[in-house]
Amino acid sequence: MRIELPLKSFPKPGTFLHIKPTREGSDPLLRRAFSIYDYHEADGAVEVLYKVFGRGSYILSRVPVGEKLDTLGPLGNGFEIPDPARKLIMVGGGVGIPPVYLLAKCCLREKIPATQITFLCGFSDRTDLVLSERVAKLNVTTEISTDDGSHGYHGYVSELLREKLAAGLAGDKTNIYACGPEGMLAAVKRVALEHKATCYLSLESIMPCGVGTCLGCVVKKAGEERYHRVCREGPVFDANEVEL
Amino acid sequence: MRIELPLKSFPKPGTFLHIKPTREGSDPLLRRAFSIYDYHEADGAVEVLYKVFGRGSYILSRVPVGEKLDTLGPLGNGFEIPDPARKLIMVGGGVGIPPVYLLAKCCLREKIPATQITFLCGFSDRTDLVLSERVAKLNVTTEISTDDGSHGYHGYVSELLREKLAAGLAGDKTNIYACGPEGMLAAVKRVALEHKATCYLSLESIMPCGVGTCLGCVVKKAGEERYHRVCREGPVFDANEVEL
Amino acid sequence: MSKPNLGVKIGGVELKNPVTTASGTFGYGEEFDEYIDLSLLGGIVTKSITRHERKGHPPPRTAETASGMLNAIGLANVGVDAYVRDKLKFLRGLGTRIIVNVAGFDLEEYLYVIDKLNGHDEIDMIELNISCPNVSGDGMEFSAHPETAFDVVSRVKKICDFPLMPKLSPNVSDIRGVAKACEEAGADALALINTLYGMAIDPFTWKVKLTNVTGGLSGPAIKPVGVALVWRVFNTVKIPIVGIGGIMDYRDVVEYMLAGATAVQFGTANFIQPDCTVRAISDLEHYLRERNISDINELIGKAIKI
Amino acid sequence: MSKPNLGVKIGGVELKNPVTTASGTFGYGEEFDEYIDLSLLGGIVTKSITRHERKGHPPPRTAETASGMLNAIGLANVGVDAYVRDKLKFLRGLGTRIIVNVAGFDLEEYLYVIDKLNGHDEIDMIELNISCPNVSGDGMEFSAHPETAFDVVSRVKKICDFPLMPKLSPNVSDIRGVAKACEEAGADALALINTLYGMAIDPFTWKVKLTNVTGGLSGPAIKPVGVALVWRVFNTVKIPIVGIGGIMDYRDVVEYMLAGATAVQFGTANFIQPDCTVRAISDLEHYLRERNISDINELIGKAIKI
Ligand SMILES: Cc1cc2nc3c(=O)[nH]c(=O)nc-3n(C[C@H](O)[C@H](O)[C@H](O)COP(=O)(O)OP(=O)(O)OC[C@H]3O[C@@H](n4cnc5c(N)ncnc54)[C@H](O)[C@@H]3O)c2cc1C
Ligand SMILES: Cc1cc2nc3c(=O)[nH]c(=O)nc-3n(C[C@H](O)[C@H](O)[C@H](O)COP(=O)(O)OP(=O)(O)OC[C@H]3O[C@@H](n4cnc5c(N)ncnc54)[C@H](O)[C@@H]3O)c2cc1C
Ligand SMILES: Cc1cc2nc3c(=O)[nH]c(=O)nc-3n(C[C@H](O)[C@H](O)[C@H](O)COP(=O)(O)O)c2cc1C
Ligand SMILES: Cc1cc2nc3c(=O)[nH]c(=O)nc-3n(C[C@H](O)[C@H](O)[C@H](O)COP(=O)(O)O)c2cc1C
Ligand code: FES
Ligand code: FES
Repeated sequence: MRIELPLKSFPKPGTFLHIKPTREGSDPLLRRAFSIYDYHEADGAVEVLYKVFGRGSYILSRVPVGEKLDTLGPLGNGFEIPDPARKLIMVGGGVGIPPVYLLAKCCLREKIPATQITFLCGFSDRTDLVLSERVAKLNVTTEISTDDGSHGYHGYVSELLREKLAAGLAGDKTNIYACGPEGMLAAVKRVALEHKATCYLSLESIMPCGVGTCLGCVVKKAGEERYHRVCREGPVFDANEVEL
Repeated sequence: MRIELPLKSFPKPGTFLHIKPTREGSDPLLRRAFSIYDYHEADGAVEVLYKVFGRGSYILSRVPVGEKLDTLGPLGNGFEIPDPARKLIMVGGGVGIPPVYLLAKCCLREKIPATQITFLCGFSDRTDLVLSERVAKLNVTTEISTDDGSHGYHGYVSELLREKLAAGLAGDKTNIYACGPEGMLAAVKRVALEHKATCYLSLESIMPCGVGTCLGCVVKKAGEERYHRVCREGPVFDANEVEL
Repeated sequence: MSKPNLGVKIGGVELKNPVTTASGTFGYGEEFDEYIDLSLLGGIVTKSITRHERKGHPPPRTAETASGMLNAIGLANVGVDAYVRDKLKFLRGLGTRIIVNVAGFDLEEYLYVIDKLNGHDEIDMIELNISCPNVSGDGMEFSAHPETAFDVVSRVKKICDFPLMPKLSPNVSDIRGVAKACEEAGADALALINTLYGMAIDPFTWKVKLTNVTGGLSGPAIKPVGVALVWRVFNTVKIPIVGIGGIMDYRDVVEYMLAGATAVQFGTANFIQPDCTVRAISDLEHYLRERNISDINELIGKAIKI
Repeated sequence: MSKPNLGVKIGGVELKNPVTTASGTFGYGEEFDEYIDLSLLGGIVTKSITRHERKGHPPPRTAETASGMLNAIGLANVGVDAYVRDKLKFLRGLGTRIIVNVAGFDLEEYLYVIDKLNGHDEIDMIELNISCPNVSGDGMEFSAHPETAFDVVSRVKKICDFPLMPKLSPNVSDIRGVAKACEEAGADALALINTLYGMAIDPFTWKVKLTNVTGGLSGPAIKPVGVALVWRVFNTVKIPIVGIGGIMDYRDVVEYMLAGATAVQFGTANFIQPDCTVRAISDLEHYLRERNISDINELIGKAIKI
């Protein structure tokens, strides 16, 4: 979905928009968060890429083109542009691909050579392959995995990641950037630890306010009995900061 | 608004459709009642004519052409086709015009001569004059009143009715059919009584169910401490049956 | 897989499925006869009846609210004599369970109405609406305090020919005490929730939206309250629970059963979709098939804590 | 017409307008600093504070419901010492009234926290959240019964330097008794309502939607309950009432004031429109102008019976 949201500058990858799906009545009540997928410097338009899960995304999918949308953002704390010396592995699972795609695009824009970047896309099956369309156009090494083997590597994308790291990509010189379902992120974190790779995760959570005040979206801090707000301290965290 | 609702036969004038405005979520919750305005025997399509008051009608006004609408009906007890010997005066106030228009159309269809019929349309001002467009095309004597005098007769349509009855139209040989705001109907009833005219009123009321079970839409029976269900015993009543 | 069992048992009465209708939202069944096959229903709970005919409050009697509605019908009903004379006839033939909701404004009225109903074997169960103000008492609802609830339920139970199901109000400090009192008083089952206490005012005309000023809130808006109270009561009593409040489709039926309900009642939903009940029944069967659940009773109280 | 007066007075404290924020939905104000001019607000009620820091419940802490949401945050807060040390500094400069919401799980905790707050003149008023379970008592909410409410409010009032506004729970059999008890205990104002007791279960995973199982229901769904209880309390006590529950815009503010509220709190609405409060303030001024009402206090309790 393309949203005309005049942003003067390139949005920080990993930040998100908080969109009100409901235009009449008060049900569904809350906004839905969507990672910024792409940005068009020509007209400052922002794009989000979403899949129809439940009510909110369904309603959005039926908004006629040209309609006004009630949108907050960009919100949250995104990915930092990495040190050009590092090898970069982007890992996107399903609707987790958008923020990582924007990060990769940003890195190239910052003149980080495409050869430094590997992009792994994970899907449960082939139905959502479209989500990786633009990734393919980035001209970085891209591999796709499906849990059911119907396309590309057969297995979890975290396993594909493990093989990449085993096959040469020195872990301690590598940054991993991942977004996807919690289970996948937990697995990616484990693999990253095994190979001493630096790892950043973009988390999802149910986000009533998106601006840090309701304390509804929290994730547990690693090690201590405290919580981070995913919408404010996150959604991007160093994998060592959070407990999944 | 035109609704493809294959009705085999011509609907009874005064009956209504119960339309669910909400297509997503549960707010607004209840259906809205709309009198059947017109019927197209060619394709069996029904039309309703409405004005945007609040949430329900607003949402309906934004339903894209071709969308499916959740509709119940025709419901309720409509107007009986009158004895051809009687003079007929139709009185429609604003969005009360549709059911009376359909009755007039029905009468002509039943070969009642147009000369028997007088149609009085009442408006507060000229903004809603469009509601009387098709009435004009019926080729029956039609007069329009506006409370502010901005078009046609200056004053309440009930006053216009009184003048008509005073000027010749013998009350005791006349049937009056009226639909409109409660205040107007009460006035029409008074005028009809003065001139001993038979009078039928189509009432409005807040209608949660429309089928007679919630007992929410009631109107007081004339004389006794009992109630009629507007959706079931009505919406059309002999003026003597109800207390306004 | 063979047809899953949808049958449930409430206070000794077997229902062919857990889907019944809520009192006051289904009349005496007649109006819905033309929309659905009533024999498919697990049961019908008829509109509250009282000693004498009640005409109800002057209109407006309802107002729409966010995902809900307010009503102050005023327990309009034909009175027990006319009910027995005119309504039972129609209900007899329907091939579904008939649950008669009885209301009263003092203990005597409850006893009087029950006495008139005794012996009529078209009736399968009595739902006792104890959410009425006790006018000859402190004016509070009978179901507001365990003591008053125990008193009315135990007295009615003594003379009642039928299984007895008190219907509880959500407008209480601790529904567990009231539920326990009803169980100890001999209730065979419990129905909850009745409407929440509510009110609405038009900000432009300054007029209250109901002639009765306040009314009962129902609809999807109150479902979380109903589910929470069913869960609470399920963890308090042993008798079966009939869940009520904001149920619109089979998913809501499942939610209430997972919270501890053995059966449910559809109320406001009947106004929006006259066939909501029969649709839910076939959807429930489909839901069970998909999951290879052979008996719907396996859902009761099975909510998983996380 | 000259600028209408929007100022109101609560327990001796003058607010520049009736629009304040509800505890737990506005943090300590910081997050909204970038969205709205906080000095425009009538006041800010800060998140409940307790004796010690509370981390709150594990996620998920919220779930969406029909026109509402459930929350079980678990009174997460920094604790009174850190509050006084770190938060009051920011609040001091804002140019709006600061109302500190205090929670406790036994009488001592309330007294301890109040004692720590005494003397800090950045604070204009205390909102006493008595909708917490009394863990050293019967485990019921303090506001569930007039006796317990009277006890805690009267004891706190004795030592409290600031005007005291107990916040009432809607989950009671008769809120009038509780309100009267608070008034007799010396409360300067009353705030109502807190959230309704609620719960939600996913019908497909069978999992409860909150780790805490049950939570508090808020949002437009509960507005009719809040309006009804404000109306009831308005007809019971003489002290001013602050209306809470499902307020989304100026029309809801008007509705609550017509029911008897002198001021209001915006809660869940802040999550959906961060600028809902300031928008409502300008809309209220426009509303009064249009109707030639010179003073917003003329709305209080003016609902018209029909
Ligand atoms: C920071 C962030 C970025 C996101 N980016 C994208 C994106 O780029 N593309 C995309 O398609 N989706 C994204 N999501 C998920 C999106 O916000 C919605 O949750 C999703 O569209 C489902 O909402 P729904 O209204 O369709 O379903 P709902 O009707 O809300 O619920 C469907 C199911 O999803 C659950 N759910 C609701 N909200 C969330 C949530 N915020 N996170 C996880 N589960 C939830 C519900 O509990 C329910 O079980 C993002 C979420 C977050 C927090
Ligand atoms: C038998 C019948 C026939 C009708 N025919 C027509 C028609 O042909 N054309 C047309 O434009 N309207 C018609 N109406 C009115 C229509 O049903 C709606 O009430 C109207 O469109 C306002 O609804 P809303 O959702 O836009 O406003 P809402 O948001 O529902 O409310 C706007 C105001 O209208 C009031 N209101 C709500 N429902 C009703 C109601 N049923 N009757 C009166 N006031 C109500 C509300 O209390 C509120 O004050 C008819 C009503 C009835 C009962
Ligand atoms: C219009 C209307 C009339 C009602 N009449 C009664 C009644 O007579 N007796 C009763 O016990 N409950 C009555 N109720 C309450 C319902 O039986 C049910 O408990 C409540 O509406 C909650 O269920 P729902 O949300 O599915 O509607 C009535 C509800 C409505 C909406
Ligand atoms: C996420 C959330 C957190 C809340 N935290 C508190 C709290 O800490 N203390 C309190 O007294 N009320 C708390 N409340 C209740 C609100 O202050 C308010 O009473 C309630 O939400 C009803 O108002 P609303 O419908 O406008 O949200 C909280 C509500 C929400 C939604
Ligand atoms: S969504 Fe409200 S604090 Fe994060
Ligand atoms: S609208 Fe329900 S009885 Fe008429």
